Amino acid sequence: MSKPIWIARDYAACSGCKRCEIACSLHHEGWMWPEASRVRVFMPFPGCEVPHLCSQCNDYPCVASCPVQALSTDADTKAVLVDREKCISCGKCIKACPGQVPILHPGDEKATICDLCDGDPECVKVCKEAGYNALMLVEEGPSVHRRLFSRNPIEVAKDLAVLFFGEKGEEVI
Amino acid sequence: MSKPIWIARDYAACSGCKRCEIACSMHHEGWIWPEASRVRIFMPFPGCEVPHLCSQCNDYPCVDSCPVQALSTDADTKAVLVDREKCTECGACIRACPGSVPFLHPGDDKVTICDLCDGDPECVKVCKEAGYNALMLVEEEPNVHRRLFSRNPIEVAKDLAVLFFGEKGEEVI
Amino acid sequence: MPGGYAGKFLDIDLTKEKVEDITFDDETLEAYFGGRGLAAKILWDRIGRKWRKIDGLDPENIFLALTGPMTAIYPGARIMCSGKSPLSNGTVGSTASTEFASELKMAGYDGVIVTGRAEKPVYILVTDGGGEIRDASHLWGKLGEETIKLLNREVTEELAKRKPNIGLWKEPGIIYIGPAGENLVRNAAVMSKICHACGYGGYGAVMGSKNLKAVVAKGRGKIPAVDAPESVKLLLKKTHEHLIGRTTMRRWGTGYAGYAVGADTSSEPIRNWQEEWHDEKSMGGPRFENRFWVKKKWADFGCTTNCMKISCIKTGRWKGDITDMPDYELEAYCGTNLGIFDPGDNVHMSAVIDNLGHSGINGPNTMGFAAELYQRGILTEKDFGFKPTWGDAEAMTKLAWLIAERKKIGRVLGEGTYRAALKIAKKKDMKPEELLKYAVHVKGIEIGAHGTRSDADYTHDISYAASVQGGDHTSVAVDGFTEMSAAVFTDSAVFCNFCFFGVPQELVFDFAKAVTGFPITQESWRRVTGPRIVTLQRALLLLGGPDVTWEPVGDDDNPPRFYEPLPSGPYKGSKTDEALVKQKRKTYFETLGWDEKGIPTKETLKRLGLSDVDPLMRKFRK
Amino acid sequence: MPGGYAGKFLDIDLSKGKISETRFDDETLEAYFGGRGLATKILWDRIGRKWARVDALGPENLLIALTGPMTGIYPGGRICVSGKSPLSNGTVGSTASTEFAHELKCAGYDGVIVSGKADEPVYIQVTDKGGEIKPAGHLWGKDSEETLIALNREVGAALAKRKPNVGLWREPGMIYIGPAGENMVRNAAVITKLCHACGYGGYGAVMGSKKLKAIVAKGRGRVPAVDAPEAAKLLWRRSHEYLIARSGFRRQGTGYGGYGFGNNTSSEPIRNWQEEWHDERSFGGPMFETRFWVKKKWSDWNCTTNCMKVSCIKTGPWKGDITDMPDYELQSHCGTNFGIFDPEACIHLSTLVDKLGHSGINGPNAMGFAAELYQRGILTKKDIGFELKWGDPNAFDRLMRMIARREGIGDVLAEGTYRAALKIAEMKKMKPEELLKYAVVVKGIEVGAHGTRSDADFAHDISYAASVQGGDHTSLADDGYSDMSGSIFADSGVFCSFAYGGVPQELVFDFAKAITGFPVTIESWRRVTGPRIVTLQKALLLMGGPDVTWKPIEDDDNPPRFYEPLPNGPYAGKTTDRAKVESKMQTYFQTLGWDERGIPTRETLDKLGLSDVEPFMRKLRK
Repeated sequence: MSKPIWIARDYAACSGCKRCEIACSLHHEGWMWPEASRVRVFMPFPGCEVPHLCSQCNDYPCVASCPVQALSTDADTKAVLVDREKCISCGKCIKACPGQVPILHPGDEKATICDLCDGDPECVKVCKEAGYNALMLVEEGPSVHRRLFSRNPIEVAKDLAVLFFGEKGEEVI
Repeated sequence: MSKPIWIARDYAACSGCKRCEIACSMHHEGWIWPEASRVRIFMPFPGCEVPHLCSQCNDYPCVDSCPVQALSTDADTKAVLVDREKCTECGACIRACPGSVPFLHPGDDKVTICDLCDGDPECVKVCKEAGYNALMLVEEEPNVHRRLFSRNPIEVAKDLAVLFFGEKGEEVI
Repeated sequence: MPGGYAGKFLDIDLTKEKVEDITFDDETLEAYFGGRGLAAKILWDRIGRKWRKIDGLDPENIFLALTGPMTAIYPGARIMCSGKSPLSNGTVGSTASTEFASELKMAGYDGVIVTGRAEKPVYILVTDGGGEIRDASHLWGKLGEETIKLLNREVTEELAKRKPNIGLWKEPGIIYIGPAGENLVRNAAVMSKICHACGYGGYGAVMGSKNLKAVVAKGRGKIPAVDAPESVKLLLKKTHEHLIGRTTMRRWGTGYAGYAVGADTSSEPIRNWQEEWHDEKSMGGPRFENRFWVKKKWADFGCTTNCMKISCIKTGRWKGDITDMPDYELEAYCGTNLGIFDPGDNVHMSAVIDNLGHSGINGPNTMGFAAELYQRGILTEKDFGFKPTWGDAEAMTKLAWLIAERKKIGRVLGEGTYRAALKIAKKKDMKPEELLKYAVHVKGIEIGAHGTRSDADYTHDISYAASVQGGDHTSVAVDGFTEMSAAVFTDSAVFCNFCFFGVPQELVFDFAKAVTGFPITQESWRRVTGPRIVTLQRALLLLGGPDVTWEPVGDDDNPPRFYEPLPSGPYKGSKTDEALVKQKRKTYFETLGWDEKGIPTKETLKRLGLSDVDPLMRKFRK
Repeated sequence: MPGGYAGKFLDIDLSKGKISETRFDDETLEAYFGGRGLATKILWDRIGRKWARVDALGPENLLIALTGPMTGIYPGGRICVSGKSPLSNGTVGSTASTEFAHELKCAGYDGVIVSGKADEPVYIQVTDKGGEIKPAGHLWGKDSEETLIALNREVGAALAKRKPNVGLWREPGMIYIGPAGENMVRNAAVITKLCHACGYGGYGAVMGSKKLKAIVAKGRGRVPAVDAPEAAKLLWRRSHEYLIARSGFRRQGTGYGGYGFGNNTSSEPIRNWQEEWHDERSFGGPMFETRFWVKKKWSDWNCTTNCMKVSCIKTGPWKGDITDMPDYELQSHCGTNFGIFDPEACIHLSTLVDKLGHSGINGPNAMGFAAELYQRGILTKKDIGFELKWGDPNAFDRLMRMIARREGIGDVLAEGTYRAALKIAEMKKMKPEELLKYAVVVKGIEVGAHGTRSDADFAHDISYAASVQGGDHTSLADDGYSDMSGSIFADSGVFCSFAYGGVPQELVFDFAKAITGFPVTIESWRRVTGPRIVTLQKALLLMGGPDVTWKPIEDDDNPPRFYEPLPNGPYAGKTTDRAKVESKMQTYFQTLGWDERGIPTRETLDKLGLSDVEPFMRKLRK
């Protein structure tokens, strides 16, 4: 995989089936492990599902924030790569991320971030297979838009709630 | 094409591009002729686009209503077929149709109804190609739901307006 | 007859209430194609010789709504509106995507030519049966949404009455004006589909000056036959494949640019162009998309680019406001340019501007201009009746209404940014240049939302300065050669330039040839047809008048502000290079065969078949 | 340890406030699998011997929430809630799709077993750290929507405080009750995700009787390992391929049934089953879809069937009501069964029924029963407080609230249709059978929305009459053989039966084998495991008590109404064939090794390893 890629998202199209979490953890953890999945579907209110994953900000604040240079970007895909050996589980990257996307792995407590599966993301495949296309693979270089997607999922869900439910949406989350 | 088919519709997904009209008239009329297209996109208010086409009611009121038996159903696809020789342009089928789907052809004034392109509808192909899937081909026997889709498009658009715009939707059409 | 044309045009004199069909010979069609080109030709033939004496808002002016041979055949059907512009006193080919275009052709007409002035408000109804002038008193004063609703009902009922037995009548295609056009706001737009506008040129005001509320078309005929149907069908398929391949454009349209053009290329108008850079993430596409986009794939007749998305405000004080996206231009002009960085406020302002029939670019340019004068204390709360402070959507809404209804300061601002500057100078007895330095326009046409100072956007030094359509960002000057086969071509063939980009030009010109049968090529447009159209537009622009005529070269320049250094952002300090402007403008004139003052030479006019224009150019040369 | 199990169960005594962990040996797990099967076994072991004396709403009853080995792994993760049913006095395995199920497993627990009764309202929180009992005084009285919102905030914040540095905490999974459960409405449901419910059995009332408002689970561990991971992964993919192929069902869910079952198969409850056919096109799927479906593909964890669609009312008095679709069961029970054929009213009542924590099927069945009594003048305006007219949404809105709060007549109807009938008979000094003939229940369990009279639907003669779960339409009796590998298996493997249909049974059983490592086959479930579970359920059902005990064979019958002829529609005149019921009932008993009165024989009990049940069956035999 040589081209830079990105996972575009259409939150309103997410069914909430969370197969992306299953596919992701099957690939990275060898078995189903939703909390270790690099993409996690938040659902602060039923119907308002938000796939939450790294959006590869073009300025990579997480990479810059790491005190031990455990984070780097993939030359091809431009994904954020974590050197688990170096990671000291300090959580600085989580704080630096505008959307608090990274997590400390529930197993080894190491920072865990979407690595785009070396260019062929499992989450996108299962989402597309099911015809949701809430997650879409696009071949495009980093752009300023990326950082806009790195946003607290509760905030995103609040917007979705209004889109779906109108005024009622203001109350439910 | 031997199986009975039906064109399922997702009104909310219609972009209003009207390529279905173009594809349909290209196939049936040899050239772009929206008003002669068997599927017509109604747009009583911008944004509320409604693909209006025969929904093959399982009780085929149009067929019954024809005083000269110009209408019949295709043994394979179950589409309504018009015998243009017999048609007297009386409009009885239009009145019999719960959604007033048939219309008199702008060219020869003969009644015109979707014939499902012998099982491979052009409208569905272009809609799918563009990724809208507002029109979807499904292989299924006629059933009672069909007649529910045969509904005045203005009424359908009023519902869409409320779905999209909430209370404001009550006013715009 | 060449392919793609319906073959006849409606010629309507509102004063005499005379309606007739006219045609143009094949030579004229080949020479000017349609839309923008043919409009310039019609204007020259009919009123060119008394051009200077005619005001854009006089009954003598002509309102033109033309399609082109490719309209409704090539993806992205558009209508092109033109006439003598009440802003530039030249001509502008102003286009918008709308089913009005396809319906017009299906009714058997390539265009509508309207002269004179109706005594009371009217609208024109075009059907297969021809054109009719109908009373519009009940529509006068109505906002865009209401106008669409009433006309859809009224016309479909009327048509169903005439032909009741054929089945359901589908709603017609409509272009119309809002209160802004009715009240002759000089930069008012011709509207369609609530939020689509022929914005540049001020033709909403021209319609208003003729008491013409709307033109409505409903046809039941075929789209006109083409010269080579089989190749056209194949080319159409291929073209759509190219358009469908543009995933990002289809997903986002230009709705994500409100952040990027500011944060990335530093070329977004902020507070009347005092700045062009911002990092307001709240103006990001996702915020619009997640909260407001109720339809994410919206398109017009025969288009698969679906760059439009429908926005609706569901809650709060502006509940029920509906518009598209807004697209980048309105994110900028109804947002950042007014100091507004809240998506909801931005959607609201766009909806207000469209509903009032302002041009979403030009109207708010004037509003921004006024707000800066208020900021500088030149205009005061007294002039407005409220405080038009940056970012105050409530106040900006009032201002939009004030201008549309020509009340208080709105009387003056309704003249467009350039003329308003002069009038305010007089009012406050200041020197014109003291105000003109805040007026961001070129030859009376307010500038689109792409600055030239950072030089990082697609607009540069002479993009506006040398353009015959002034500030029009859809028709920028490049080198007098390449743009001739681009905007000048698409505006004359009349289809959406978003369906032009992303498709190989060679393919598009083969398409044009297959449709019309004319021996046209990219080259012929770059060397002959394009230059012919632009040169004729240039001549009429130079003639100008009656209230304003432009100084050759002197007025072929950028607004003063574009020569001020950018105050902030990564391009801080950079500004438009004056030397470069001078030099490139010179080459531009040369390439087009104009003299150093930009006056078309005798030889050029002769070569382009415009010899009859020469007498009027001669006096400029000495 | 067998695969698919987390390995431990939470054992919580609310009276003592004691929390411990329980394990079951592999033999028990293999013999009863999980969910419905294991719940029955636990109930028998712990309270089986005093069964007839245990009041379902007393502290000695158990509230059991179990997953199964396949939960979270096989598509369509569900939770199975059970206990002694306050309706049938037997047991029901009541399931609902919810993220609570896999969260529980990821926290390391296969299930939660709750005994005793808290003094004050509490909720149970399960995390990787174990279980905790938390005060719920502030939640008591809240409807299910408010409860969900409050718990998401409260628990989310609490967990984030505990481990702040790991990144964002995601909302937990939860099951909870509304006011109906709190007030021990006998047929109240256990609710989850706003509109999903463990409806049959009345376990909402059991939770209420224990002052248990909710159980919340959040786990960070992996889904339990399986016996043959590689096979499981392949089977997981394959089963999803089958589900994804079900285009019609994915597009419409059961949301089109409100018209289809009435019009097509004449088996939809209308006005408390007085009719089962209608042709109300206003009540068709498209009318729900175009106006109300804001999300057309809605799923739970690991499901691609996405049969659910999120509905929202945008305007009018019920603006802001949110529910799914409604699905067919609620379209009928909150619609046609009330004589309501207006989609908007149906969505409102569905939303309300869920909010109040009624079971969407059983609650409205009792309400329809009351409405018929009103129609017949048995209940009067004085009894009810207002006119309970068919088709009046506001009347049923009021009644729903009255029952949930046990106000007035609501206090009687809150006992469920069967007991309400007896109480009203007493009230009105009438013979029980005079009222029971209007009660559409089987062994205290109100019947699902699929009538048997037309014989055209999937419910037939003995479907309900012979079922150990009475009126439960998700667990119909068939031939005592094929049904054993159907719902009984799905309810014990604990996954959604909609994710079961459409996938070849062979594949599902290979999946079960790959997960657990048990030698399970369709055959073993049809001959041994299934019968074991059903026979034990039957035994407990026969013991019944304390307030009601069912007469063998006599009470194994359909409600009287199912023997009245259908009044209209294509199947007018048709009714359930009594002779067929009797003959098929005998074969059913024989197949399962029960005697002619449906009492398990000694040999059968020995064969199924249930010899310890024999003493209790013996006294029933003579």
